[in-house]
Amino acid sequence: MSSQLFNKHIGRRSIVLGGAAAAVAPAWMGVARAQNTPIKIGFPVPLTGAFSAEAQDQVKAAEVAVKEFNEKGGFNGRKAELLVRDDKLNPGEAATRTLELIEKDKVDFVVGSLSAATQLSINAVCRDRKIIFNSISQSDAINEAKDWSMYTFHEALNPHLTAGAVARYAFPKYGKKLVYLTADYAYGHEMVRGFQRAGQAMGTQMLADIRFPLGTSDFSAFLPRIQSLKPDVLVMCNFGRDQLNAIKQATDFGLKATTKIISPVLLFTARVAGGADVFDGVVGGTSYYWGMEDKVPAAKAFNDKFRKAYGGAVPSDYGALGYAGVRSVLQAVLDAKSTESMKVSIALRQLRYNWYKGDQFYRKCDHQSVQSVIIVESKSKGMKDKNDVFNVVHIENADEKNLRTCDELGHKVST
Amino acid sequence: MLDISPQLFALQLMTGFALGAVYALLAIGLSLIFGMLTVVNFAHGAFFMVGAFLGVYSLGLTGNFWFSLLLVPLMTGAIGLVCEKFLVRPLYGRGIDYPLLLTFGLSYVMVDVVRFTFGIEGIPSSTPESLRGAVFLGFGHFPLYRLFLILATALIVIALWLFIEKTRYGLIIRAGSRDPEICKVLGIDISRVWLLVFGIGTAIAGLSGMLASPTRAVNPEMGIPILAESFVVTVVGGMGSLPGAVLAGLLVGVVFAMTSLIAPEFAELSIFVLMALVLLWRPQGFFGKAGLMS
Amino acid sequence: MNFNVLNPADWYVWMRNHRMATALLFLLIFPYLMPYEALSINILIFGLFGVGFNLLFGYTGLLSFGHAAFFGVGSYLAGISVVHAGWPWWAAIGCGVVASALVGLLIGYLAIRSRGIYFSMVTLALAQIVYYVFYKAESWTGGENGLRGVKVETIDLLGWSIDFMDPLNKYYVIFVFVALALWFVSRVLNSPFGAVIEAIRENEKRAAACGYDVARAKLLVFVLSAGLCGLAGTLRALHLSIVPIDSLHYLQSGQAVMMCLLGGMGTFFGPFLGAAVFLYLEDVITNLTRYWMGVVGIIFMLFVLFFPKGIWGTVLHRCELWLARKEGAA
Amino acid sequence: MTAPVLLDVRQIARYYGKFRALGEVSVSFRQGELAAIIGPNGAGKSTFFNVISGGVPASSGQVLFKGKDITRIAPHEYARKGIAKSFQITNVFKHLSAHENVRVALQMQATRFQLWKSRDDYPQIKADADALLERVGLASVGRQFAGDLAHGQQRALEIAMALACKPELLLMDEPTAGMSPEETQTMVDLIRQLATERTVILVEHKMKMVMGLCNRLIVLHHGELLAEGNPDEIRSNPEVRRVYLGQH
Repeated sequence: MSSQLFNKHIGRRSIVLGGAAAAVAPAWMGVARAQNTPIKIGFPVPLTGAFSAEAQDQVKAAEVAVKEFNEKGGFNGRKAELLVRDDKLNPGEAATRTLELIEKDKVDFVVGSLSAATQLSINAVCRDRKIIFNSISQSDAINEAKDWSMYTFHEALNPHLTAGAVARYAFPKYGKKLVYLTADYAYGHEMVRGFQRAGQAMGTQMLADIRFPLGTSDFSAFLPRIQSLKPDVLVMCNFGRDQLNAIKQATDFGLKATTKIISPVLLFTARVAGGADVFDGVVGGTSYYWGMEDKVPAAKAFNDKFRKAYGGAVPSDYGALGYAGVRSVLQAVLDAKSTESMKVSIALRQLRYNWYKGDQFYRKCDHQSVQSVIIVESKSKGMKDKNDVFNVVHIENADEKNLRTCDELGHKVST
Repeated sequence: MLDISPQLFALQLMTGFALGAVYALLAIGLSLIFGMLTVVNFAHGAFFMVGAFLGVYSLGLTGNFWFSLLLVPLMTGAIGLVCEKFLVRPLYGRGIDYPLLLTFGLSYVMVDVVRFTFGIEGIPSSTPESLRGAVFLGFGHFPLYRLFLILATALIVIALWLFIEKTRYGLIIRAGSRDPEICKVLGIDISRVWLLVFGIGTAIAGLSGMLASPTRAVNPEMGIPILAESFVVTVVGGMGSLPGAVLAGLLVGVVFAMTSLIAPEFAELSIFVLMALVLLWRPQGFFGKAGLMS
Repeated sequence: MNFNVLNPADWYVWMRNHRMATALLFLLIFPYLMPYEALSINILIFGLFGVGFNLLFGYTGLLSFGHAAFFGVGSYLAGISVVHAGWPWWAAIGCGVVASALVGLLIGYLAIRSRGIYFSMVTLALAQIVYYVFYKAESWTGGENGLRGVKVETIDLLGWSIDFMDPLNKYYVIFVFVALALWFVSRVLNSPFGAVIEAIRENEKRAAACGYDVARAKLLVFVLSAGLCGLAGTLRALHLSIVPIDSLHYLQSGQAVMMCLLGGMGTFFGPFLGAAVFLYLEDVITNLTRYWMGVVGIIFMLFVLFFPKGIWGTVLHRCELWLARKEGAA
Repeated sequence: MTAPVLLDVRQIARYYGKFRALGEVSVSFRQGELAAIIGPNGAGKSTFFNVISGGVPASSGQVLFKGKDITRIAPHEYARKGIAKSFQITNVFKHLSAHENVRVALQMQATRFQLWKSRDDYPQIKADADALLERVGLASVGRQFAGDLAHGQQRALEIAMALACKPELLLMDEPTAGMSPEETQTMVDLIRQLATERTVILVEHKMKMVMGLCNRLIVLHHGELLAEGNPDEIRSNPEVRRVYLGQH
């Protein structure tokens, strides 16, 4: 509760500041603004709606990156400032909010988004106005040529990468007869594709790909069939609450006795909300889990900053993305010695960084951040505290070959 | 394409009933309130959600499922009474639009109150020990709790039926009209009946939320999708008809389950198609009175 | 009539008799009253959505829960004509409006025969079917991800070229379409047919006894209303340069109902006021607290309880009483 | 003397499930008649009225208007054919002004789906509306909402609306129901005067009133035709006497 209020207060402060800055600096004195005004980063995330927990963490961590940058003196005197907006998980709202950020608040960059749809709508708005957008939402579409632009960057993992990594770890271990339980939308399909690619190499056998409508709250109707198919592995190609419901009900139907449940993306927050026994034994991928700090020094450093700022709380996976997304852009500003979009874009393309999870870089052709994938298994016993929910069972290191090729994404020049 | 063994079919049917049970309960509440007060209660889903939260919470405190099962409907019912008395009552005689708008606003408030008190990410819910595991039904294993869900619904429906058939309040509810004449004849203060009906409706909504909580994620938004679905059920059954609500509830549950088997991605659409077909064939639903609110 | 500049009553009477002029004047200065253009444009668009819906709901007395279908179809068809067919903006708008009117004809034809809440639910069900059709047609609509790249950078007409990327220009371009639509609605309401639909709202049986084919009249209004909502949709596609699948969702229909009731159903300008209040409050409150839903909800309830005729309806009512009193005094 | 038949009702029957509300009634009305359907409660008067005015469909039999079959035509067709009715329960457009009520009814003659012109482009209709209001004695309240008028006034307004259809045949269901004696008297005068220009058929149970008003009476009993004829014949008809005395 307290931490909630606290970060709410942060969100509010930055917003008020943003409003004030915009109020004192109307458009017609744009020239005068350049030197002394702060570097504004628009941050549209779903503060309300199904993923508000994740979104709050994104804001908290992003604030850490901003504070860090400002304490180091900013960019020749110019401090950074985060303008948080609530996209309500609604693409229309997201587009409107992004327009507000660009047209009224005159932000220099946009970082944020959580769902695939909002990510793409924010990207569309930014692209048309030549504003850099660093997406921290997990989806493949934004990397594809028809949505991509010089100003589009993708900090988060994409399902192809996570699904592939989980497949490479899990299939040899738990068996080759698979059933997919897939949320029937692009993101779900992308995850299936990821698994199938990696799986076919190992000769897995797909018994069924059951596609359910997004936002289904009761999966019981899909489960008897899955039971009757007797798969070795049930692959949950779904996300957040859909996933929580699906796993919960699969557990009720006693599926775990015969079948291993895996999922490409296992959310820290969903696990906390769902409880230990529901997720017990589920294996999945994630871009970040705070518990990897004993293996990865960068993670330790990031966790400590976060703990210091928020009274011992640990960052979630999406939180970490918020941090990295903002920090990359600010670093690029320093490298480019400018806030001008094209210059910063070029600097980002050159960037080699290790903010929180090991070495990363943006692939030239599609600006996808090439990074490691962490495989975790949810535990129900021997937990030190409420945040100790996963065991890190494997880390697949960053490797460009795990991504879809530039040509496949439709990028002609793969330099 | 895919072969469906009789066992699988039977299991699917059972899951359908379990789903339908929850729909039926919600629809009964909606139908009661509508039939009696011609109020389209947009906050019904919110009461369902509040019921679920209170259920999990009191279960956590008392550790006694059965006690909570008794407590929760009383609490949500009480909330319902307050809402009727101070919010809905002033709007009687203003047509359906205003209660509709008001309850819509009310649902917003309830959702945020829950967000504020229980947090936004929702709370873990689990099946009570005594009802865990699966039972063998001759054709396959079925979760004990969902079996219990079906039975509980049956009991609630019977209890309600008795209340409506055997009490003088029930008589008025059966008359199902806001015609004060009948009540004068019976010497009953109609406003008290409306209060009661709204209370019962919301109590049942809360109860169904509590009953559903172990089977699904408990979060502040859980009432939104189920509201649309239970409206479908209510209308298919015929607004203001309790048998209709029960029948349609089970039907929708089964249709959903069967579509999930044959064409999963259309499961959600199927119930809307069902509604469209039913209404085009019979514009007032199964047992509805024609021309309501026209 | 002799107009006394110092007499507020004269002002009021003038406004009442020239509702179009009043509305347009207000909308002309509107963007300068709002925090940012994108919001004013949204209000413009949803206001039009509300006006189109109000024609059916407020004036004919038919409560449809399926109007998102027309709003969304308008958006998508406009978007698709730009993205996939590469048509110019004006063709896109035309395509969107025609398409939504046709869908309106189909849904209306099926729905008219049911009444009251059942009418609402039939429209809802059919609209949901439309939603799924567009949801599944991923290669055309982008499915859940929505349709992207509805890029219109300049509005070219008769040698003129307006920079559509500039927010203020965008507002006034869209304003022109909204103004035309409002003018059309105003004429319809003033026409004999306008009287017929109000008669139907008041008493269907009587209207039929007077010799009016109620079903056909209803269907005609339904199609008009659908077309107007479709226009709103097309404008939104051009405004946001994307089409979210949510624009077909029943919650979008719900929003139209709420805006109408909030502003005052059956009043010419009510829906606009409703849209303005709804969206402005949401926008402002969202920036102040994470619990914006609760605050908006409370405000809603207060309006329902204390502004029975909706904001605009109540204002008009008060003014009429005040005027009557003045005249009585005079 | 014998004017042509205007409305010819042939063996119409109406059943509600098993219950026979109206059975095989045949009766014809000639142009210029002022006729009344009478009978004790439950005699089938209202059913008869509803069947001939399109309120409920006949189970069997047919209704001819000027030789054309109108048994199954749509509700709105009646007005267009020249048959107008006033309902038993008052039926006006409550939230429209009295003037607007009549105007809407009148406008039917001139235009049905005119979206583009303004209402003010039809000055004739406006004038006619005022005239009709004048005629039914509502000229003074033309600007008021129909819903705010007194009961009697609303009935009068309804008649004005019925007249607006320029009907050859005017059907009235208990035109004086629930009226004060004074209101009743004015209504009777109005009806008598209307009947000079067109055929009028009314359903009534107030014997005295119709005896003085109508030149032809049709008596229904248990859904069947008991007797018909001019007031004197009916008065002297033993059957009718028995039924009505049986009532009291």
